[in-house]
Amino acid sequence: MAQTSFVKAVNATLAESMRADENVLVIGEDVAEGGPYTVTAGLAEEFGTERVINTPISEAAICGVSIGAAQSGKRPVLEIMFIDFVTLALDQLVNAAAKAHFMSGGQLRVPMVLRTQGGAGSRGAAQHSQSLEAWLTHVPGLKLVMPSRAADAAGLLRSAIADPNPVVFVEHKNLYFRKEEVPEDPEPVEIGSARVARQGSDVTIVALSRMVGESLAAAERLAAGGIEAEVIDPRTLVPFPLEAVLESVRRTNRLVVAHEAVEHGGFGAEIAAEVQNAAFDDLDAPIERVGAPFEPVPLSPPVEDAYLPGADEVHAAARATLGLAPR
Amino acid sequence: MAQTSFVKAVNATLAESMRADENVLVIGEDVAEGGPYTVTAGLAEEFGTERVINTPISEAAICGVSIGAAQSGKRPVLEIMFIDFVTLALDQLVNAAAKAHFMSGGQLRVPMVLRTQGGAGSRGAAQHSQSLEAWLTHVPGLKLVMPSRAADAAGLLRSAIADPNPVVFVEHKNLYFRKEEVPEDPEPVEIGSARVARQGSDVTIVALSRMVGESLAAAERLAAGGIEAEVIDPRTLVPFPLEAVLESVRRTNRLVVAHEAVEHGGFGAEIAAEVQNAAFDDLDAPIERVGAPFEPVPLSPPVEDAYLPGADEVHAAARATLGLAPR
Amino acid sequence: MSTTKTKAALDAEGALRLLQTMWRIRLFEERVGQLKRADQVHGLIHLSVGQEAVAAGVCGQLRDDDNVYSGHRAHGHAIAKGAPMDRVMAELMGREDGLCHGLGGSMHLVDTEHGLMGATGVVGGNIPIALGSALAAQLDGGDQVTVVFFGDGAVQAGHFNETINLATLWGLPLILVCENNGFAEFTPRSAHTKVERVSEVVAPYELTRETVDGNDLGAVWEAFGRFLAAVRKREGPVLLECLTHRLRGHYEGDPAHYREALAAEEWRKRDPILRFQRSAAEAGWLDDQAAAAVEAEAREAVEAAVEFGSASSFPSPELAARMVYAESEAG
Amino acid sequence: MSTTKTKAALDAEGALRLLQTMWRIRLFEERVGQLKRADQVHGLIHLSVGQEAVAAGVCGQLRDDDNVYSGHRAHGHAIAKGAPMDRVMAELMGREDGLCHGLGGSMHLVDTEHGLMGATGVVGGNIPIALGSALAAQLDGGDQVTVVFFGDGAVQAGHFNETINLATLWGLPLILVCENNGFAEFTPRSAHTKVERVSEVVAPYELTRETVDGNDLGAVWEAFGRFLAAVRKREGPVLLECLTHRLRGHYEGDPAHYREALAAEEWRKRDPILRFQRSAAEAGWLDDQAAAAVEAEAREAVEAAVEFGSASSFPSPELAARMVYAESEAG
Ligand SMILES: Cc1ncc(C[n+]2csc(CCOP(=O)(O)OP(=O)(O)O)c2C)c(N)n1
Ligand SMILES: Cc1ncc(C[n+]2csc(CCOP(=O)(O)OP(=O)(O)O)c2C)c(N)n1
Ligand SMILES: [Mg+2]
Ligand SMILES: [Mg+2]
Repeated sequence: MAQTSFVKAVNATLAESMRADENVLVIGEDVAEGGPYTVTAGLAEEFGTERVINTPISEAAICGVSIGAAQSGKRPVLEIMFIDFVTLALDQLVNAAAKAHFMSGGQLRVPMVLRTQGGAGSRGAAQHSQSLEAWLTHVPGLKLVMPSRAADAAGLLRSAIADPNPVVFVEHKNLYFRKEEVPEDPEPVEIGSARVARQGSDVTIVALSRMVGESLAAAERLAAGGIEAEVIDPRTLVPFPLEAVLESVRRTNRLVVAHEAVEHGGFGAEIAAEVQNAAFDDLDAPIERVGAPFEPVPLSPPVEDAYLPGADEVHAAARATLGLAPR
Repeated sequence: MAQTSFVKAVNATLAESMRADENVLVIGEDVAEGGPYTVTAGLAEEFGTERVINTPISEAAICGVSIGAAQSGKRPVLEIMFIDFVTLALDQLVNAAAKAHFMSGGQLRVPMVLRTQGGAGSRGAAQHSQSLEAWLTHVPGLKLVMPSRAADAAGLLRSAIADPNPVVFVEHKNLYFRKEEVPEDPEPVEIGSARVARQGSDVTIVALSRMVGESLAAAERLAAGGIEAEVIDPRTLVPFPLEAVLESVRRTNRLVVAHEAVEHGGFGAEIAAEVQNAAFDDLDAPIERVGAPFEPVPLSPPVEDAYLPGADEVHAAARATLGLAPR
Repeated sequence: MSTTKTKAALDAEGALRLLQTMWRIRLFEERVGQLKRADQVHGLIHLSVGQEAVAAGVCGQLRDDDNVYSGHRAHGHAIAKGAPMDRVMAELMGREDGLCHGLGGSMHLVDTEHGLMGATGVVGGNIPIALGSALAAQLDGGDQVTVVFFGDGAVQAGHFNETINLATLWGLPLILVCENNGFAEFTPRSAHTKVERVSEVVAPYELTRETVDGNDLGAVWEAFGRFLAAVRKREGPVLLECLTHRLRGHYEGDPAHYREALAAEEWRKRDPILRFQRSAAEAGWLDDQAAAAVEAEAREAVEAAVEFGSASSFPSPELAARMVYAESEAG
Repeated sequence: MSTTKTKAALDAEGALRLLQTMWRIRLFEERVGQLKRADQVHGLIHLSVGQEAVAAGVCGQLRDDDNVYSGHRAHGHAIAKGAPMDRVMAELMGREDGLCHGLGGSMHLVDTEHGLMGATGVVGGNIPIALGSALAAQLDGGDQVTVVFFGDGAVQAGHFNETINLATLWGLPLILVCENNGFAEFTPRSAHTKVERVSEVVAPYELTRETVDGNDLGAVWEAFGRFLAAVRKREGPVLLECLTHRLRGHYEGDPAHYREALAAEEWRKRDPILRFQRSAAEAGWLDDQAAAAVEAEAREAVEAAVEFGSASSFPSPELAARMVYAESEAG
């Protein structure tokens, strides 16, 4: 095992991929400078600015450029600095990248990765803190992964770069710099494979990205109260590993779904809708969802802290599935 | 009662609103020419091109222009010709229009309406047929209405133009030209109010836009089989009239949610997630969702016809909630 | 079409081939117009009748390994780039033997074998994508170029300027071909911008640019030939603006109340096909008989395409379901 | 600030007021830098130290009923437009008495009472929105103008060109003020475009444009004054490019490895405040004593703002919840 961080794991995987395949390119704003979070630091020095390409502030065009390069055999890894600005590239991503293979009757391939980061908690305010992954789970032709720890980030990024389809890779800014242990040479993680982060028999908690850690913390507190929660990190939203969730719910008969995104219209709704349909008779309680309230992200620290879903909300939701009051 | 069509109802309401308030503007590509579906026909002739403003193909900028005009006291009704191209205006809509009131601590108001049309069935293929409303239900600060008939279109458009917040008004191209009856002087329809399109006691069908008609057709067939379906048209997705749905489900104990959008990640998931949570003990069967498969919209007519959800799928889903095989 | 990779100046043989291309496009599209009214081709159909000289003059000088991207008015570009007319027709009919198995349609024609990398229904949407293809070509070395066709309406879309800036910043082998027919849907260019010429819009970026009479095949051929040679030599991106005229409505079914149709007399003067036949005759490259033969051959080919398309079966929903995601190639 | 609506040429009184504005911005922001390190102001903080002459020279000639939009580097614009410094500070601190009740923060300053219609964290995002405000002004009649501030990095974003095209097409009363500090985050302008001057990028659109030394308050004042008079007369949109220098990192905390800091000596030459004090002294408008007094007064005002902000309480989650949707005004 080696010590690393989420940022270092992504950085190292990008470097390995570029060493292994000269068709891999890194494209984005300030990427040759490492970007604001040092995710791409050192790549330009090793691979040159021909393959680590700084761009102007032109999100739509650089997404199109990545699509075209991918259609001509390159494997671009595009960085959109904040997921909030994916809004500017969405026509290219949704109308072109996601549909090119289908519309061409299978002739075109778009083996690109769109890396971006989202999430609140660092006082980024309303335009630098959003979690918008749910939109992209509604777009046939895209795959979407959302790792919660360094090892999965490395393994999933490898698989994403190798994938012949456009893959959206969603990072969380507040996971970047924590110290983590990873295997010396991380295996690729299969896209679409879930991970059981904690085993338990009383309630299943499906959590995304930052909420995996929050859910594990909640699980410890629940355990202190005699409740054993199973925490599942699906890691991939599209294609979603439903079977892993169902298998667990059939044992626990209770489900909490937790993400940081606004609850209303979030991906937790899809998970809840699928599970209630596939495991109706197994459920002993309503599926509880944990997510942000239907508000933009506020700047003011105490208001943002109150806004952000965390271990407390997961803890209360899990207790609710057992008919217990929050505590 | 007067004979009209969806297109004529929207057109007449725009004209009335412009007569009633000189701050109302119509902005969009070819709007002074009436647009491809004649929705804005005749407005330039009556109100002049100062208020019925043709624009170049600049979706991002014209959305921004509408936001700025609204912040300075105008009431722009922006047309984005196809909802597929809202992707180009999404930064402005999501990062600016939806958040301006909040980020300014209540100082700014954005009383604009974004009119657009979506939906498949007319061989528009993958880039001119999408149903993307679900994205916008995930954005705090926006309201979203999606009428299924001329009378509601007129009434909701009136309310949308009068609303001090940005309202997205989603039309369906295949509802435009049907002959319909409407009251001579349609009342405003309150945003957030559902309509019971058909009463029934055996199963509740919540349907959006074009699927309301399909669901009524399915209900007739179900009735022939002795099953009485209640069909509810929420008309508004944000804010969603949950109570009306719950009230019905408490009586029928069964729910089908039907929309044309891709099922995965669609708004039906949100409805299902909320209802299973709020009415868990009232549900005698899993909530069934009807939506499009996880594929782009194909051109080929028989393939598109197979792709499109319709009365058959609603019929089968309703029977499924009663434990009956499709028929 | 690879046979011409060496040709620069026009000769009798080249002229004949270009005339063939133009007649095929013209008759193909007139037939498509009829089929649309008969509901045998599907979706939003945009014809380029009157604009054939641009497709022919440009694609006639490209190789199969040069990539072409187009927009919503793409039939001519596809045919000129070498896409089999029968498979284009089958695509418009939504048939399994169509270029894209009937899943894409008129605005999404793709034939990678002939370097037709895609059309799009998003105005200007393929301009940055074409730049990405040019970036790949640059990195791969060689002298491959990428051409993107777009209309005057696309120039007011932000992604156009973003792409021009990037293309010049990176000096990529991209040839931008604007078919300026003076209209975007129902509104004239004057309602979209104060900058009349597209070649003027890009002036600040110092890329080689030129505006030619797009109904004059000779002029298109000559200017594009020069540009092509420069881009093959990696002298950076170029923009060719072709002034032309869309004879028909914006889409099939467009009542076109927003403009006056050209007088037939006036049109005969401007028609790129008749004009080219006149000048080719003057140049002694072909006579009326030869021209008539070309037209007749094209008419037969179009009819054969209609038969081919009509005989082809519709794809299955299962085929569509399999086309959403690409499978990894083994190895 | 409404007191100056008539002033065109600078005089002693005007000079003093502008110097006050610049010192307030400078000292406010230097203090904000300290507070950021002490974690008392929050979020992404972008300071305009070194660029004060632009904010002062532009906003100093505007009225409260002229609208201003800004970007992510907005403190100077807000203060110069008349937003109370204490409420700006409270906003950065996330307090209820902040301009936006602490919900918006540094990149989202709004003070409608003084015509500060909004900053934004989306580069260039407010450019089309400002045009909409100019459209409203045009329709309402009168001589109100809208000013939008943006950086050189915003010029490569598609919405910039889309907006320039619309502004010139419709001839709206919009004043585009670009603060060209030569950098976008960590990369120089040369890595973003081949077009060095922003005023050149808009050349095809034939709007009045000019590039001035943005560190020379007199030059900014003079050029903007001319432009303002023209736009009040509805002579169409204009663009003023102010060449300037961002003395600090892109954001507070930026190690700024990507460029060499200016030598202190060199900076003293360029510093817009010291430069203006020198020229104002030459003009006999003020002496060192007066200048020192202005600086001292500003320093006190900044400290008062810090006290005001620190004394203000944080907003409640309930307040935030009430701010998502506007209520219809009765009647
Ligand atoms: C982004 C986008 N906005 C609007 C449309 C609707 N639309 C289709 S074609 C067209 C006009 C295009 O004009 P131009 O680029 O000049 O091409 P032409 O039709 O003249 O060949 C418009 C507005 C679209 N397809 N895409
Ligand atoms: C649309 C968008 N893309 C990227 C960013 C990240 N970002 C913030 S500031 C900035 C550079 C802006 O440079 P410039 O416009 O010159 O303003 P300056 O910082 O120099 O004042 C970037 C890329 C953003 N905020 N918005
Ligand atoms: Mg045109
Ligand atoms: Mg800058």
